[in-house]
Amino acid sequence: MGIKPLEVKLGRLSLKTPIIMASGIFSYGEVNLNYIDYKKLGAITTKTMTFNPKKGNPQPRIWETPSGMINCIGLQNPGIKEFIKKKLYSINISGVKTIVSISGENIDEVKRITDLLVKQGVNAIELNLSCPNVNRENMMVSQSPDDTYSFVKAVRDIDGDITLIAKLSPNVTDITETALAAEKGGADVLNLINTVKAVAVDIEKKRIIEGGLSGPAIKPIGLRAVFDVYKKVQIPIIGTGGITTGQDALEYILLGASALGIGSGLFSNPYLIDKIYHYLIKFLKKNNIKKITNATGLLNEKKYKGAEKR
Amino acid sequence: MGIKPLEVKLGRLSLKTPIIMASGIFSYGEVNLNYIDYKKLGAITTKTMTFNPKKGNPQPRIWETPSGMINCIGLQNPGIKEFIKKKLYSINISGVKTIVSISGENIDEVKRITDLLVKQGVNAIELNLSCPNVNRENMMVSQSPDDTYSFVKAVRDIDGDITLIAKLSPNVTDITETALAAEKGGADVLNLINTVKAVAVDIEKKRIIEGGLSGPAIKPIGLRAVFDVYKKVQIPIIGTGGITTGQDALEYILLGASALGIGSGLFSNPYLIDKIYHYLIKFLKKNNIKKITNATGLLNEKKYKGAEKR
Amino acid sequence: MEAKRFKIRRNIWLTEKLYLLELEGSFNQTPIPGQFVHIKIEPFFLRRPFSIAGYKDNYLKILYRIAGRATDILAQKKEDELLGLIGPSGNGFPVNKKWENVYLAAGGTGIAPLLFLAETLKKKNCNITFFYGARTSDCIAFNILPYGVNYVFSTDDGSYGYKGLVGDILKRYIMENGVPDVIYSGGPYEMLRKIAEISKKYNLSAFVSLENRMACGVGICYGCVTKIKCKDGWEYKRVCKDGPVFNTEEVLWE
Amino acid sequence: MEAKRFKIRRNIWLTEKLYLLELEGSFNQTPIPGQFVHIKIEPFFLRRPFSIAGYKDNYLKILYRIAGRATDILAQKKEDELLGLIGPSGNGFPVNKKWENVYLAAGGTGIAPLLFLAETLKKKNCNITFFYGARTSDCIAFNILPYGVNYVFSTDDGSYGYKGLVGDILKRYIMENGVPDVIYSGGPYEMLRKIAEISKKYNLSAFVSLENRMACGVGICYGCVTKIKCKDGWEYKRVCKDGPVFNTEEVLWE
Ligand SMILES: Cc1cc2nc3c(=O)[nH]c(=O)nc-3n(C[C@H](O)[C@H](O)[C@H](O)COP(=O)(O)OP(=O)(O)OC[C@H]3O[C@@H](n4cnc5c(N)ncnc54)[C@H](O)[C@@H]3O)c2cc1C
Ligand SMILES: Cc1cc2nc3c(=O)[nH]c(=O)nc-3n(C[C@H](O)[C@H](O)[C@H](O)COP(=O)(O)OP(=O)(O)OC[C@H]3O[C@@H](n4cnc5c(N)ncnc54)[C@H](O)[C@@H]3O)c2cc1C
Ligand SMILES: Cc1cc2nc3c(=O)[nH]c(=O)nc-3n(C[C@H](O)[C@H](O)[C@H](O)COP(=O)(O)O)c2cc1C
Ligand SMILES: Cc1cc2nc3c(=O)[nH]c(=O)nc-3n(C[C@H](O)[C@H](O)[C@H](O)COP(=O)(O)O)c2cc1C
Ligand code: FES
Ligand code: FES
Repeated sequence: MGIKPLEVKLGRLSLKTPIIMASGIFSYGEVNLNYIDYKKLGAITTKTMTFNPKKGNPQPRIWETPSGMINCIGLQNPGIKEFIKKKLYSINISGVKTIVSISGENIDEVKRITDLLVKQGVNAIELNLSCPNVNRENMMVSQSPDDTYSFVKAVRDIDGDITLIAKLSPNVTDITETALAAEKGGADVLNLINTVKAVAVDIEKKRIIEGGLSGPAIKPIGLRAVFDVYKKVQIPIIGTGGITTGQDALEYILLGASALGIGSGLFSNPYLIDKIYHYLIKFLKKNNIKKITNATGLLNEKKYKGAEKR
Repeated sequence: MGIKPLEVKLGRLSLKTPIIMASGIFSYGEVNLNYIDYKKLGAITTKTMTFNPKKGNPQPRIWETPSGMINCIGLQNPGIKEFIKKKLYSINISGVKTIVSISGENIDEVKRITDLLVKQGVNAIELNLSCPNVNRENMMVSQSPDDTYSFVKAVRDIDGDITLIAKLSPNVTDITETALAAEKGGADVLNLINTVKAVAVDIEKKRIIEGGLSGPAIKPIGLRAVFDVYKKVQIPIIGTGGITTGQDALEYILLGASALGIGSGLFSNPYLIDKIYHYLIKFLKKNNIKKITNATGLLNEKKYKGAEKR
Repeated sequence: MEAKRFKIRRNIWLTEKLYLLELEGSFNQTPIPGQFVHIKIEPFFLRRPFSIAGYKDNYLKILYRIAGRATDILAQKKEDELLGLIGPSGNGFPVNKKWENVYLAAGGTGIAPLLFLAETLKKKNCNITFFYGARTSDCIAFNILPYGVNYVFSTDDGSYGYKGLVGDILKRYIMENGVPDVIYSGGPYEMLRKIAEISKKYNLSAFVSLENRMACGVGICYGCVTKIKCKDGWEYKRVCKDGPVFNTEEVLWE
Repeated sequence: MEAKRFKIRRNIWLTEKLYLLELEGSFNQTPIPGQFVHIKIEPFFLRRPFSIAGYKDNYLKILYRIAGRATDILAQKKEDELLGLIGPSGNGFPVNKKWENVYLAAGGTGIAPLLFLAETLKKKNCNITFFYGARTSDCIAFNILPYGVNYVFSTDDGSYGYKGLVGDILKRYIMENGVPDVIYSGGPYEMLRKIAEISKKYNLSAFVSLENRMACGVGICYGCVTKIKCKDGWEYKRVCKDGPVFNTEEVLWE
């Protein structure tokens, strides 16, 4: 068959392209959007599931900010059992892998969810350790290296074969610490970054919107996380945060990402998947690079041909 | 004389308006820009000074990002002695207070700088505990509550009368911890936030720009810092980060800022000081509020008349 | 759901802050009244939703008010410029052959989807009474109102038609003229709530078009939800996908 | 330094990616050749610096190339639109009554400040030889070149004038025709470095206009610095304030 230039492996998961729908921005893949070319998509991450159903937060859940947006959806979801009954088997897009995103307030909850999913034959789980909207008073799991380690390890211990992705918050003093903890706990893949904690003010209605910042505004923050973590870990990284063009995607790859999480950029540009796909193909051709995996980290490792010294 | 509606007090420093030029974006106030109406400006913060001269970083030092910019000036400055000889006394704009921003790699350095400045009669010092560009390998002082405390205390111990401002980095797991440490160390005022650590990629020249993110993109991050810290501390806060309109300024105030740091927004809009000044005056009139100090924290404390419940 | 570029044919000022945007282009799936399009207005990150106010082959009509930053920029757009649209989105107003006597109740730009609906209902020879409320007479764009319809105007200040709120006028009208088979409504939340109360009181079918801030506009982000009654109380449903049109009975009014 | 709005009088395509922007407006302080303006081009956060290519009462000329995103948008601007300018900024080219025989050496858009300079020097009756290098003949905008000047054209591909780099052509010209009193130059860094080498070799006065990414553009942020020799080696000086024109001798070429 020859080389498939955009194919990537994340743990035991083979994706035909490195382009992944990030969690929370594509529901469960059940909405049919005929402007999306699924042939160019590697995987869909589901909205984060919790054990019990969650109603989510009141309005407003969305606030636009300069080159970005704040969301405080509050993990609205039907709970894992309803998800398995009604949603899991309807996610069935030919050639597109499904990653089930899960989250729990304690290790027990996360274990129970994993148990149920593993029994259903789910083979890729993303552990959302960083949702900033729920339990506002408490810290997020991925704000502590110890908690990060224990949560990841708990899931890993249940099943050694699933591809386990740990998704981390950027709201930490040093993200390489939580990244190393997740790796040590047995994560196969890291996803960097989740939204950045933020507040907006609705001057007109005199209210405050607390939530997570996403979009182009946070790209420099996501890039930095990948840049720093790539130097320290051995496992692959999904780069997420502010990707709205093919060039953004390439920037993440050159700094160390093996795959790309497409988040709110999809709302802005419905053809984003195509755009990234063609940009990456063109980049490989132009630079005579055989596979996108060969481009990962090129700039970080200063191995990029023609890279300027400083 | 009647009430001066925009007058604020920061420690022992009285400012005729809450509008302050943030450190690093106005040099030492020596460049004469005749489009700036100094009557509307409360204070100028100097570029951060170190003990020894610093050449600063190589090019590129500036990179535009979506609704923002990354800078890596690298604290270029002539050193404190040259500063005192050549610059300090040239900063002399009628009615505009001067805040001298200083930074040091260790407590000793910071003490020696403070000593020299106090001898010159300087009465307001901003301790930049958060510059992300120098000593890249190490942590920033304000990434550790303990260090934050010791640095602030060292300066405070030299002189109890100067107005001491501690400027903190947002690159922490919990900024209320460093804020409380600074308050405990004796800071009279907090300045939130400095730039957010970030990386950009110059695809064309195949190089990486590491530096600090500023501009509208980080406003939701700065607002959140003020929102969180205001609940915990007793001392006034200078809100800094992404202010480019009068409304931005008001948002900071309503969440808890007593004064406003104008940073890179000035590059974008030369009339920003005027704009903020008039917006705030109009806001006070319209809402029948006597003094801007009465507006500080209104939304945070849910005391704002007509504020929507959620 | 399609994502396409439409070309601006006309973008004209009507009255006060109200504009009419006429676009050239078409969707494969013919839109129905009550559906909306999600428009990209540079440089804003998020799209902006607007009801379809009229649709024919290669022609789409939007009625909009300058409400803030993006609509302000939209008003400056010129002929021949291209706009990226996602649509037709949402469910649209349900219609029923049996409903012959129809009341439409519009407040402000909430009139937009009802203009499209009126055209459709006229073809079905419905008997339409159109309640249209605005702030003042200056805010009413007379030239966009369809012919062959019975109008009941009202303004907040009484400068045109009745003085008062649409809901109150409608209620009085019902008391004097009897109930319709159905009420369709679009406008401010408070007005729609009033319509819900009236429909409940008279046991009428009534449908309202809700508005909420949106991110995706196609049902995948759960940003635009509103409280809808269900067997165990209420749940958050998506305005963009499960709506924007809801039966007034379903909505948990707040 | 002033901050003002100028109105676009004309914004026309010249050749290849080159445009001429003519603005209506004036500064209180009359700009001198070599100075630049810092232009706000929405929606970009940072302004963009452009050399003043000509200035008369109520008239300011910019010559620009579509180099990226902001200049791309600038090229779409229409007559009567307003642009926010900060300027006139920087130091400008030093001139000296004694310098009569003058060489101007331009590469690409580096010609912009030299066009303004040529006008000034012509008034002083200097003897001007204008070296102008471009990629191909298609990139040369003949209609903006001043009269009464001796031209030496060159292109990378030899499609017009000499084939080769401006620096090499200039060097050969000096060998054949002798040295001038001064060289003024604007263009790519590598070209300016060559000019510096030539001026050193022949012990000539030479001034170059440097370019760097800018944030403030008025000397307050230290973002645009370049290495300038000083007594204890070198120091970073601001292109926007201490420059953009530097004596080739001062610059520490990298
Ligand atoms: C399904 C739907 C259909 C709509 N149809 C029309 C229409 O036909 N004509 C029309 O003029 N407007 C319509 N709107 C409202 C329109 O989307 C907003 O006026 C517009 O998004 C404002 O954008 P802005 O940037 O100009 O305002 P902003 O600066 O963002 O905000 C200004 C004001 O608009 C309100 N607003 C912002 N976004 C929304 C939103 N998504 N929904 C409701 N209010 C919002 C804000 O609360 C604020 O009061 C519709 C909204 C929805 C959800
Ligand atoms: C003092 C000075 C005078 C200038 N005069 C002119 C002029 O008269 N005519 C003209 O066409 N251009 C001039 N330039 C260059 C002009 O500023 C850039 O081409 C412009 O900023 C590019 O903006 P962009 O968004 O289109 O490109 P971007 O998308 O930002 O970048 C495209 C390319 O432009 C380069 N670039 C970006 N910013 C600058 C900058 N500040 N300086 C130099 N290169 C930059 C980038 O490295 C990249 O190669 C001048 C620059 C300076 C510093
Ligand atoms: C509306 C919305 C909902 C989200 N929900 C989730 C979620 O349920 N779980 C999760 O791990 N991340 C969630 N995210 C975060 C995204 O997956 C992504 O990490 C983040 O938005 C940054 O990427 P972006 O800048 O491309 O949007 C959500 C983001 C948005 C905008
Ligand atoms: C070019 C530049 C230089 C800066 N230099 C300093 C500095 O020397 N010391 C400091 O404390 N902050 C410095 N800052 C940070 C600003 O003072 C401010 O905290 C930050 O830019 C956020 O505000 P803004 O978004 O309004 O720019 C600098 C910022 C910029 C853009
Ligand atoms: S806006 Fe995304 S679900 Fe409605
Ligand atoms: S651009 Fe700020 S000093 Fe030159």
